[in-house]
Amino acid sequence: MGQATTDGPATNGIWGWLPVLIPLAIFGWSFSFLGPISNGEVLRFSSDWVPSLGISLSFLVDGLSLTFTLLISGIGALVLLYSNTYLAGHPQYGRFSLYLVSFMLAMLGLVLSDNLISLFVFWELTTITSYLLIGFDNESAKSRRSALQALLLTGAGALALLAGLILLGVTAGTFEISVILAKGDEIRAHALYLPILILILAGAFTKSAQVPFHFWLPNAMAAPTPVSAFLHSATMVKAGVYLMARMHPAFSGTEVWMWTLTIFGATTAVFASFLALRQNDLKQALAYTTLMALGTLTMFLGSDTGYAITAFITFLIVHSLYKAALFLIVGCIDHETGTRRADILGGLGRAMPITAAAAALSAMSMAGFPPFLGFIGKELKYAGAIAVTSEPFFVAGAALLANSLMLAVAGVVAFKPFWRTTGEPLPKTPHEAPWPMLAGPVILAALGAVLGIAPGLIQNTLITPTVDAMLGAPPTEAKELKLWAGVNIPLFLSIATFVLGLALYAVHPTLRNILARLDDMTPSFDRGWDRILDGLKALAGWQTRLIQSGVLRRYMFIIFATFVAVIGATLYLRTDLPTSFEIEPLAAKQWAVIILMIAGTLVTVATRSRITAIASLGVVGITVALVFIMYGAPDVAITQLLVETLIVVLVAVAMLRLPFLDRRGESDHRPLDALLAIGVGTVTTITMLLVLEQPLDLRLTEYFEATSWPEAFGRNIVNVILVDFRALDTFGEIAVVVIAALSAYALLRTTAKEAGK
Amino acid sequence: MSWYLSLPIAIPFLTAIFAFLLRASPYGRWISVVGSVASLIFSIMLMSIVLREGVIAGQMGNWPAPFGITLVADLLSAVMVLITAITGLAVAIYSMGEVTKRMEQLGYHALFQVLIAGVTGSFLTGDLFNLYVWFEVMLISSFGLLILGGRKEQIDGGIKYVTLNLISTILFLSGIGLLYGITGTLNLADLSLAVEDVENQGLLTVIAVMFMIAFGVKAAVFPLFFWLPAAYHTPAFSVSAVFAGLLTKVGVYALIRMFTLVFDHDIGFTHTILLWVAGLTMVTGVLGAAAQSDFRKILSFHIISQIGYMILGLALFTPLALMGAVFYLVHHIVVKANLFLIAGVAEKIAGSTELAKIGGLYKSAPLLAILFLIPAFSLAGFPPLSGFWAKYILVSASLEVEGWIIAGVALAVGLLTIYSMTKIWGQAFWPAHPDGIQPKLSHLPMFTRLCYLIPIAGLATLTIIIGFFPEPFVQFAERSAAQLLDPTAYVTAVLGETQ
Amino acid sequence: MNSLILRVATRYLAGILLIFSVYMLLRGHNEPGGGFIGGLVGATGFVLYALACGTSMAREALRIQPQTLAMIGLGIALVAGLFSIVFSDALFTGQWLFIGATDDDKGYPLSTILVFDIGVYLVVLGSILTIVFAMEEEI
Amino acid sequence: MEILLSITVGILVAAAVYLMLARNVLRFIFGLILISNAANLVIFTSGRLTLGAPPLIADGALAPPEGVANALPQALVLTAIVIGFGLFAFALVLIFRAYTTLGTLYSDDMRIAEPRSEDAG
Repeated sequence: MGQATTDGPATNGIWGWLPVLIPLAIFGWSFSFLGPISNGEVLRFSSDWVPSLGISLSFLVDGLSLTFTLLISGIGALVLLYSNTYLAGHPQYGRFSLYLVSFMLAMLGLVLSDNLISLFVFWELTTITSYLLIGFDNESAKSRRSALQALLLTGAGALALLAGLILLGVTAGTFEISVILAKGDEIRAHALYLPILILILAGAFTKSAQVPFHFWLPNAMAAPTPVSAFLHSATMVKAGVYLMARMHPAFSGTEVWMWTLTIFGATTAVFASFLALRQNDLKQALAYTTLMALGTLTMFLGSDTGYAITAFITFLIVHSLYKAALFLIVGCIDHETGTRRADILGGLGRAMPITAAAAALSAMSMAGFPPFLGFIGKELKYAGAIAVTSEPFFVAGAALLANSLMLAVAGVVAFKPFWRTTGEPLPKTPHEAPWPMLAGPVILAALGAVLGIAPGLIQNTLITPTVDAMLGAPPTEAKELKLWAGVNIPLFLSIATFVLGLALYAVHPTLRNILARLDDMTPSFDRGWDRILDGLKALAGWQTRLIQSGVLRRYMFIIFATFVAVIGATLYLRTDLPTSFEIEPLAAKQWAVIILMIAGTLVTVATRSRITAIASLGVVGITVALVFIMYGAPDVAITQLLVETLIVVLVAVAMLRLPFLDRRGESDHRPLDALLAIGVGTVTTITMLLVLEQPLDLRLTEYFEATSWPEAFGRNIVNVILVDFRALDTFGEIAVVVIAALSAYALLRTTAKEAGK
Repeated sequence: MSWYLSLPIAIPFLTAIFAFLLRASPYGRWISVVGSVASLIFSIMLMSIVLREGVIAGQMGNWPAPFGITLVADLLSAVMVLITAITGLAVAIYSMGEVTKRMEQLGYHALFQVLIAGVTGSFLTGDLFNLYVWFEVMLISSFGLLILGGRKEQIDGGIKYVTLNLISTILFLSGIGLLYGITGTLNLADLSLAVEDVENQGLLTVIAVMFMIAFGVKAAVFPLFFWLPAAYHTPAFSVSAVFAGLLTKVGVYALIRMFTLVFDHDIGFTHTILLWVAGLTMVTGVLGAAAQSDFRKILSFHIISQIGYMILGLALFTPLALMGAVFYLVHHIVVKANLFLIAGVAEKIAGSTELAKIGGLYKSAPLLAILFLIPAFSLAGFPPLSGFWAKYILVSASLEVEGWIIAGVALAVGLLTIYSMTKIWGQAFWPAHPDGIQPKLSHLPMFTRLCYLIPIAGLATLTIIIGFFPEPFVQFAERSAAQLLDPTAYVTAVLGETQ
Repeated sequence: MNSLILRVATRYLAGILLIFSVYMLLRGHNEPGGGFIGGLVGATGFVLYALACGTSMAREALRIQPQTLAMIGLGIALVAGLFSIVFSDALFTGQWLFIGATDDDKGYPLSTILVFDIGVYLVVLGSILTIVFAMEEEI
Repeated sequence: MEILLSITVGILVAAAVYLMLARNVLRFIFGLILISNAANLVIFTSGRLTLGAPPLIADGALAPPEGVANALPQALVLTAIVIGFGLFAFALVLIFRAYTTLGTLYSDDMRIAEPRSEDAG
């Protein structure tokens, strides 16, 4: 999966440390905001970007965005530190760290944006960078497929999101988020509320991998492990959650918001928990628990009670900490043992004691044991679930089930590989990973414990400001984080969770097999995705073969048919067709010319002899020249005659090498083409007749007649127009002639060797 | 004043003449480059004048409008001329690396420069028949460039290209005749006034639709685009780059010009047709791209799809929409020409444009990979690159007039665009080369490499600049759209205050 | 076409056509004719000559590659148009010089317009010969 | 005469379109010649017809006599004829070249640029 071997002293050199410094600096810098934020301030920074479109680069630091910023930069620093060793000596480490840092910056931009469109810009930047990261192992087809899947699925959501954001901006009259959030009532009452909501949620759900858009996330495991750790804990998938949280003040409180989020969230949480238990690959199992967490978070966002929102933000922090830690630990295991298979791993506790300890701490937080932050999170979850006014049992039930399953998975991932006594032979002899790889898991796991014991550390700095940011303050609706909240319903639910979870863990090998069989029977979203893509390709291929058939005649037919249809329809709809034909008496010579012209035309069409065709074309050309002569255009007539002569000469010369008009036994009888041809002719004639009914304004010609001699010193007005009044036309025209000659010459002088290629 | 209008046309001609007379010497190519630089300088001057003074007009031969031929530059014309000069210079440099001695002797540089002159002339002319002439100049030199090299597929593609374009030309010519027959004038500004006096307004609509079809073929809209995918993948890469960047845009430009300045009498009818055309063009084009498996063929179909967006801007006919169309035009020329140039480099070092036959470019030619990603992501509409703003404005414009369906189509097509661009990335860049070779840029001689990479990097930089600092471009597009929607300034500049 | 008589006859005919073409060119501004027609007539002369005596002979008689001739013609036309820059007039503004002009008679006019028409003449002549010669050599 | 010419133009156009739709591209060339003539007649007729009287100014006169033919369309047609000739010459040579390289004049068989069995996937 992209990691280099640790054989030899391969390092990334001094530059390998550089990427770590960037998030570290940001992390340190964000601490400076903690003071103002905990005092209830909200900071805004704004600069114009595209003022004509109402788009600014404005940033908002409140509890919500600061929490995300700290998580992103903090975990980012640890992940980059980890990667530097994990990918030590990898030839493309430079690219990797570039992408990862860019990804992190995009994510930071996203959570800090105070403008809908700049938020979207950063949103898409995370899409692009995650595409490059997931496909980092680019020579593997699986990686490429996963990267594309993530890109297209989140890309599709992003396009819906864009439409939603534009509509929201138009509705609210501004793109500034903080202004929009203050107009919540107005927006909820607007006729476009529902479409806006659906479009924005489409973006959020695809990004945060809610069922049925979840399948890209486990596939995204194709990325190197540090990327997964980052993607799953604090970034990418949390972007969707962030968006919903950010928009919460503007959208929440309606039935549709509540139900949509609750149902999608609950379904995702339960569904994903089962799938998590079904996995054998440690990384995959973790991936599904991420889905579970996302589902839970979404579910809480459906509500607008203080409990639910406090639970939301607490669980968000809990999850980010343990998820990043566990992914990094799995990376260590993989790195040191060469496998990630749950069924063969075991007994690592002795060889990797520090890793084991970190794993245990994280798993306990994940499973929700006291005194970890996870426990508080879980208690709050239950409290929040009960506080969901409309359907507390549904939400609480879903949470209970999900949490129990989570506990079981925590056991599988973080307990079993280390403490199961009978491990099977491993590809590599395990030993402890180097310190940069251990730093992340240890720090994150320890944080889970420290914050559990002393939740006050984040209560006023992060939790309360976030809840205030989402629910409005004062008075604050944030609930206090407490390890011991007394004997209450959440406590009973917690106990039930432990019991159920331990039971599930005990039977998980059996359960895994059953679930695997169930899973195989149910239609797979992933395969459905392939089918959609195949269908799209088939549609595209079919359409293209139909339209772009490669047959010239069909192209021309369509163009002429379009002409007849569109012009015909316009004539019919927009004009009164000419009714009377008054053909004034004509002299015999006029009739003769016309009849000769028509005869020549018909012969050209009918003949199968090349010579006859040339001759009859000549006749047409000459009769056209005669028309010009008759109606006072000697220059045109002379030119027409000379050009006609040259055409005949050229065609005749070419004919010496060209074959006959028709192949043996074939005739040129095409009734449908004839019908179309007559249609084109008819439409042309009708349009001309209509034009000729109109009066003609002759002022241009009158001007030329009046000035030709006095000002342009020429008595042949046509020539004066050509070389003086409209000399630019003539210049362009001779350019056409020169280039035509050059092009024809080039065509003829291409040697046979060149042409044969 | 009129010299600023004439020189962007005259200089490419002069360049062509000298480059042709010196075609056998090694200086021919440098003349082409120097000429392109000169064109660029004068285009910039033209642009600065137009920015400062508004619409300017020049009467060729000092004959007053509407009698003589007028050259006019409003913001749209000026920016099109400028972007043509930029593309021209980029491709002229690129050509030095690509074009063979033999092609030079057959007059490549002359054909190329005349093409640029034709394109520029089309943008600057204020006279309908003169527009026809420039179209022909452009068309015939594109014929020549298309077949230069004489490979079988060029000849075959050439047949389709030539025949279908000739039909459009004849239609255009007849349309001019008929329009003259009811208005008695050829000057565009004069026409914009004269159409109001036409008794039979319905007939005017008929002629408008005729122009729509003629320009529609040139612009490659549904269902008239066949010539484009049939031919654009066949000639030299320099040639297909300049075609892709400029030729269809002249058709779009002509549509925009005619359907804002002259044919705005029956918007309910004509622009509804355009809206349908826009939607269908977007969809069929992008599906065509999704069905291809060749670098250049994918890009070719994309042109069609993107043309749909520009037509959409025209069809919606609101300030925001036209602004989007203008922005899209400019962005697309830069991006699309660049992608074709990149396809050329990929072919030179990896051996083919068929995606199944190449690979490994990401690993062994990372610079090229980055240079590809910039225009590719821009084309796909990823922010903050130029294509995002173009798409953003048009989607906003659609939503603004509650065109839900067309906005949805525009967005969905955006997704399919992403899909087909990643197809190139996922087949030519990411996987290893099927023959196990490592396509490296360093395999090219130094001079050739520079000739290839300088224009590509330059155009990519432009894409980034438009993307990151869109404000001046957006403002420009906004002013340009305002000029298009209210042609008073245009008409006054041409005909004077008395009108 | 090996007939000697025909060859000699064509040679004269071609010569006459060439002279006639120049006449058509020069009178064009006042009577039917002009650069196009002149060029076409001149080209016809050379084409006849080529048909009778072979393309190589015709090429020799022309002395200069026809496509170069055409390009020079284009150059002359362009210069005639650009000449007005000297008088800071617009492109293609006719500049006239009347030799021996009196109050009643304009004298003999020399103008950039005529130069332009000569350019047209050369373009038409050169271009047509380019195609015809190349075509005949191909057969 | 205008009406009669309009009808004749219609016939020319119909014939040209029929020829252009033929399998043999040589017929396209014939159609091109016909339709170019038709287009020229459209412009010429649109400028209205005046019997006799070419737009020439007699020696000594300042302007042509009343009722001469409309000069502008004539100039346009002249330009169009020459341009049309250039395009025609190129098209003819192209078709000639197509025959010598591709070995056919039947457009259905010209499938090098867009191969028949093109992989649509």
